[in-house]
Amino acid sequence: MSIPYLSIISATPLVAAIIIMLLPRERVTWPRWVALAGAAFSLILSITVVAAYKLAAGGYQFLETHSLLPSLGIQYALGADGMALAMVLLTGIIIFAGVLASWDVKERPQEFFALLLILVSGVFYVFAARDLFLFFLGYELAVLPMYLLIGIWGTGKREYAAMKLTLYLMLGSALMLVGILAMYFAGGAQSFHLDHLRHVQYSRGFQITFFPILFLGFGTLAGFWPFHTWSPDGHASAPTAVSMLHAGVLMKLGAFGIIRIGVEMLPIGAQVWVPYLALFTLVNIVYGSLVAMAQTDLKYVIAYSSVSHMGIVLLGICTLNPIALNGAVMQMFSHGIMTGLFFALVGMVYGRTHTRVIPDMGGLASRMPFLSMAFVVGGLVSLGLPGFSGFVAELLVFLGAFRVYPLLSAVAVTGILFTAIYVLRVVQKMFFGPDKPAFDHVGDANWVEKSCLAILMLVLLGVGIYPSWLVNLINSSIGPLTQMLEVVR
Amino acid sequence: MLEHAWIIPALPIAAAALVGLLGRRINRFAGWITSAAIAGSLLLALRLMWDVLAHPGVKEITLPWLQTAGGLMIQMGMLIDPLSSVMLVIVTFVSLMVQVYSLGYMAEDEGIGRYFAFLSLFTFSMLGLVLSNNLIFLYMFWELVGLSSYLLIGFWYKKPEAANAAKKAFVVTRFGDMGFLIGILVVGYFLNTFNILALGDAVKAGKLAGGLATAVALLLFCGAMGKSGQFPLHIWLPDAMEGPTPVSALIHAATMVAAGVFMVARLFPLFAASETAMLTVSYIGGFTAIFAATIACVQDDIKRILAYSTLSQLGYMVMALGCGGYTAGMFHLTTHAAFKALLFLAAGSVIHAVHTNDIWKMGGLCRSMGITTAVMLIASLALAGVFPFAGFFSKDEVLVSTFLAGRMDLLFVGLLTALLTSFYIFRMFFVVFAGKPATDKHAHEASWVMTIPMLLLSILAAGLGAATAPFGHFLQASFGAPAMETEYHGRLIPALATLMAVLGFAWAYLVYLQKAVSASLLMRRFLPIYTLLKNKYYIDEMYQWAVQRIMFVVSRALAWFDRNIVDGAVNGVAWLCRLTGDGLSRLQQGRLQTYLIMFVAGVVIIIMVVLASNPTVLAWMK
Amino acid sequence: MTLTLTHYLLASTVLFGVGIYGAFSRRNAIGLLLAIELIMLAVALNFTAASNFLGTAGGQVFAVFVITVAAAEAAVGLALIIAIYRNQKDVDLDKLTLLKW
Amino acid sequence: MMTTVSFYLLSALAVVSALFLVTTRNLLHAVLALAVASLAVAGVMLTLNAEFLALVLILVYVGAVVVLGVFAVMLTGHFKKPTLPSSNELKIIAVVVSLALVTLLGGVILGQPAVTGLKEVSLDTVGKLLLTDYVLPFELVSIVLLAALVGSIVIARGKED
Repeated sequence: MSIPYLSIISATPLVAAIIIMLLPRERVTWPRWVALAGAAFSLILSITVVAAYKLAAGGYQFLETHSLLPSLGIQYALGADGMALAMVLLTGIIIFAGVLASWDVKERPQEFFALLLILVSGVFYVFAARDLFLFFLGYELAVLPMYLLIGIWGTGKREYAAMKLTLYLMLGSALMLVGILAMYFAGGAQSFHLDHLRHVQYSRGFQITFFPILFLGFGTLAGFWPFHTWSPDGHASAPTAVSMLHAGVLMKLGAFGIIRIGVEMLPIGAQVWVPYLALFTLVNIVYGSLVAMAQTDLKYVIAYSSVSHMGIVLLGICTLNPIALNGAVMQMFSHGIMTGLFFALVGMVYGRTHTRVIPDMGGLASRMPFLSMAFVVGGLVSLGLPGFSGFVAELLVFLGAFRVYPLLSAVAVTGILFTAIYVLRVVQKMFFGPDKPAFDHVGDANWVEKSCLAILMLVLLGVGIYPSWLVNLINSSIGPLTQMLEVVR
Repeated sequence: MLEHAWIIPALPIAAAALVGLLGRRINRFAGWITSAAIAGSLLLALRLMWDVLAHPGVKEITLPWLQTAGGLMIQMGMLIDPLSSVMLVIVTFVSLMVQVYSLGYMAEDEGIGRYFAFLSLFTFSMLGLVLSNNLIFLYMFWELVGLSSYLLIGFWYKKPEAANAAKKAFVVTRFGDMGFLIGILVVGYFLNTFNILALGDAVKAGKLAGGLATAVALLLFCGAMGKSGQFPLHIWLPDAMEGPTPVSALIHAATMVAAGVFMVARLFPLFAASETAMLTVSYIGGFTAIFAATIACVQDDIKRILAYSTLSQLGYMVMALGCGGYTAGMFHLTTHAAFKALLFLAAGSVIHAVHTNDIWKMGGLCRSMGITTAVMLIASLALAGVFPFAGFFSKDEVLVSTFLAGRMDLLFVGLLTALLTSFYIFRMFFVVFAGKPATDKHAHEASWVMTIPMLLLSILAAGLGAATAPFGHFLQASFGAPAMETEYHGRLIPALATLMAVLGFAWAYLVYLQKAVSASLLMRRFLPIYTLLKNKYYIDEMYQWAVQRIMFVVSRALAWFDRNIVDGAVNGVAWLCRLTGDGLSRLQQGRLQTYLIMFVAGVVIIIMVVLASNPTVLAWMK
Repeated sequence: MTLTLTHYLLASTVLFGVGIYGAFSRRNAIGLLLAIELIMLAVALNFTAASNFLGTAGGQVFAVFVITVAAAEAAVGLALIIAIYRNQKDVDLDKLTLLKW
Repeated sequence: MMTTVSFYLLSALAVVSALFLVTTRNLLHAVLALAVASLAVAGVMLTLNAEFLALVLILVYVGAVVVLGVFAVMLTGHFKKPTLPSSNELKIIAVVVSLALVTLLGGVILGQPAVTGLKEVSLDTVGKLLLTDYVLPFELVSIVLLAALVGSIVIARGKED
């Protein structure tokens, strides 16, 4: 009897959430310790499964299957391949850092951490699910706590943002559900299991009809232009850890879904549609970075930069080229960590300066050297500096994309330049320049914050310098996928 | 030794990491640690060069780095050949000089630990770039060089000008890098390899020809234009003077700007494959050379004069490369590294003493700063290309290469630039060191940590010329001797170059030392030209305009579009839903009988549907 | 020409329709109530006719129920009208529109 | 023959008085029209040989409902000023919908095979059924009646204080 790693990883946050809700209310510091313990446990197990994954064998490992609703063919089926494991690891890292970043939540910490952990549990289930129903269930579990988290602990126009974000994501999940049910019924309505559905020979017309529906459904979550506007408002209003999780992990859910369900299940539809969709991803990249340039609210800058970076992920997917697909998943990982770092930093800077308006800041580098350094690191990853993970990811995407859409990729490269411009402008305006008397009394990060940031930075650096360990993992699932695409073609 | 070449870049980065991590606690020792590391690198680099000299040829050491499905394979590797071994020595030597010099120059700065960490990072990046055996790693270190320059130029980040200059340097070079990256993508797509040697073979096999070759070469050259400050991407270099002066020395001599020239040299086969590309490269180089030289003639800031001088000399190198003068370009790079580093260090010493950059506020410093004056004179003579200083030989080689390539127009440009070079450097020299002191403040000679590097460099600036012939032969081993360069033994070109140098010197002497010709009179006579030059041909303003009026306007327009049209559509849909809801709720008007009618009408409709689906019921009607 | 069930059913249908019309259109709440009584009346007639033509007593039983419910409804309805009248001083249905959006 | 004629006459009377009921402006007249219609329907029931039901109808409708109606009209004071228009602005729609309903139902009724010949349904059977098969609905109806009784008192009485 092998250890059901994936079940434990996914259920741990849920269990921790329940424990947190059972804690005595007057113990306000207990919830965060329980949350940290849960997150750490998940993280350690995530690292363990990544290490335990047999690269040579490839395919799905750590399989678990139990019947849930036999009459509808719903199973509790978990299993992970290289790509899923990369995402599980990403989630583990982000929630751990996220708990650290929200160490000082004062308002209803019990509910906050519980909801946060429930959300993460849903995310884990999505990444590990081998059953479409479970996948969808996990997805909804991940999206719904978001509403409360933003609505209650958010800032600014939080009700508006929470409503917008939730409705938007519900729209996405409605489209997704249509696609999922169509696949289920076209597959004979026997099973939601992905292995079953993968062997259904969907007709060409079916694939062409439902691929765009699935793509849009998932794409909405991934910030696909023009369905991205929930992201700036949502991220700007969300509390730190939620922004981290949302931009860091939830947006990746969308991209993951496109690959796992869209491309893998409906390869013909994908091949027909991607040339058109690729054009939109170009808009994502260039437009996102140009819009980010004009923002004055720090969180909006980062939110739009996410739109731009997710454009690179989507571009990589839309090539259906093995190199670019590897790059896309790498970018999912890299951007997840990077944007987690960014939002954590924004939260910490905001907690000190009480402003997010970039022109109001300045000269912070001498007041908070560590935070500034971390921000510069984040910025450098964002603009694709070699030595950090973002470069590897973007390089792979562009290398692959160039083979499929040379002109389009050449234009997309300009996005990197614009990214450099806005990142450096932000860094300059926030951290450089003469000291401002308004910030005379702000201090640098404390040890909790430092450890949160340090973890994220080390991951970025580690992947950037020696990307092979991660790329090999991802490649073990992209390789077979693209072989299958070749056969279908 | 060859297998252990990786230690050369590893030492500086290890030192940088150590100093960076330990932070302010070891501020006092930071410079010594990094200097020691780089001294180690220098020794190893010399040893390596010795080995390469003993066994000429090309060695490659590779390690797998990244591999994916779809046949992508990127290796981490070192390419050790004469070219890289020479560059290693140049880079480590100049870096060491700059580091030691900085021990004195930056002694009182509170961020000194950070400074030395960045400096070592810079050296590391450049060493990595030099050693790279493939385009991807070349690009990676290329970007790291850009990052290091960003960090160092913006070292005094509290100065808004410094922060701006750093950003400008990064963005402008990145603009060029974009072309570079696209070039790499094109190369990877068509030749399916990134390995530099393999690329050379592929080009020889004729896999790259015609328009494609031109496109590749020009795209790659974009990167070099950015880093080596070729027109029109030169605008960052003068601004980069906002950084500490030793950093300028490093940037201008051995690291940043040398990267572009090095890259062209490294990828020479790719460039040589296209006649058009070579022509373009040489003309851009020639234009930059004379363009920057004219600007340098009217600047007041000592560092800016040197900065434009660097631009001009880089133009020389690029021009030579474009004319097929591969060794000429590299040799000029080498000598230039020596005398330009010296010029900057000497300038730094001056600035350190008088606390101003304005040459008109200096003057008469030769009395108080003997060593500085001496080394500055040597460096100036070398820059002007006076026999027997190093610059004479290398400049001569450059001019010869244009001649051999049959580009008389470029030869003419080169000679004219030599005249201007001589003029502006002696203008600076006379104004700063000769004449009466402009202020009462008494300037002191710098401490020994600053003078010793200058003296060492001045030996090179004076004597490197002797290495001309062996240097050429040594370098030809890389790429198996480009056939373009044949020997030239004429006397005409050296004579003309010397004449130009002397003319320039005489002009500066007459105007600024003898005051035989009034400088202000000249200025008034040629006021429009003077204004144009003074404002650097308004290039910065044009960029400013383009950025402000085009990019930011587009950006703001898009932001508006996003908020109001795209998001407006979203909110519009929400509004529409609400409106529909409101409209439909009007039906709920509270009047009982309306509901009743609706209800019965519904019943009627249901009955109709039932009947329609069950036609036998109404069959009697027919 | 003998009477058939159809005749009775048609008669009750017409009566029913008139009652429906009344329920739709009377402005006065009392009028509405009376119209509803009319509908009940038609239904009772319907049941009775069916019962007596088909020979099953169940129809008559239901007619009894209908009449009973009609009486109960009249009582409650009219009580409501009086209550409303006391509050609003009016039983015009067009003005009794409190239960809206 | 006698029954046929009386059926036609009575049902015509019922319909006419019903129409009068729904159109008259005077509520008192409307209540009286309900009484007439009830009596007419009771007459029609007599032609069906359903004497018991006819009597119950008269008892309940004319005796109770109509009286209640009169009370209501009196209490709300609508007998003296029949100024209100009898129908609202939905009249036309109301006509259309109710005509459609009648047409459809009539169509269905006409489509069914004609059933002739009255059967004897004795009061005896009805009574037995009420206390055997239908005892539960019967009791429920009595509860409804009780509830209505109590309810209408409570509602109509209003709050004392």
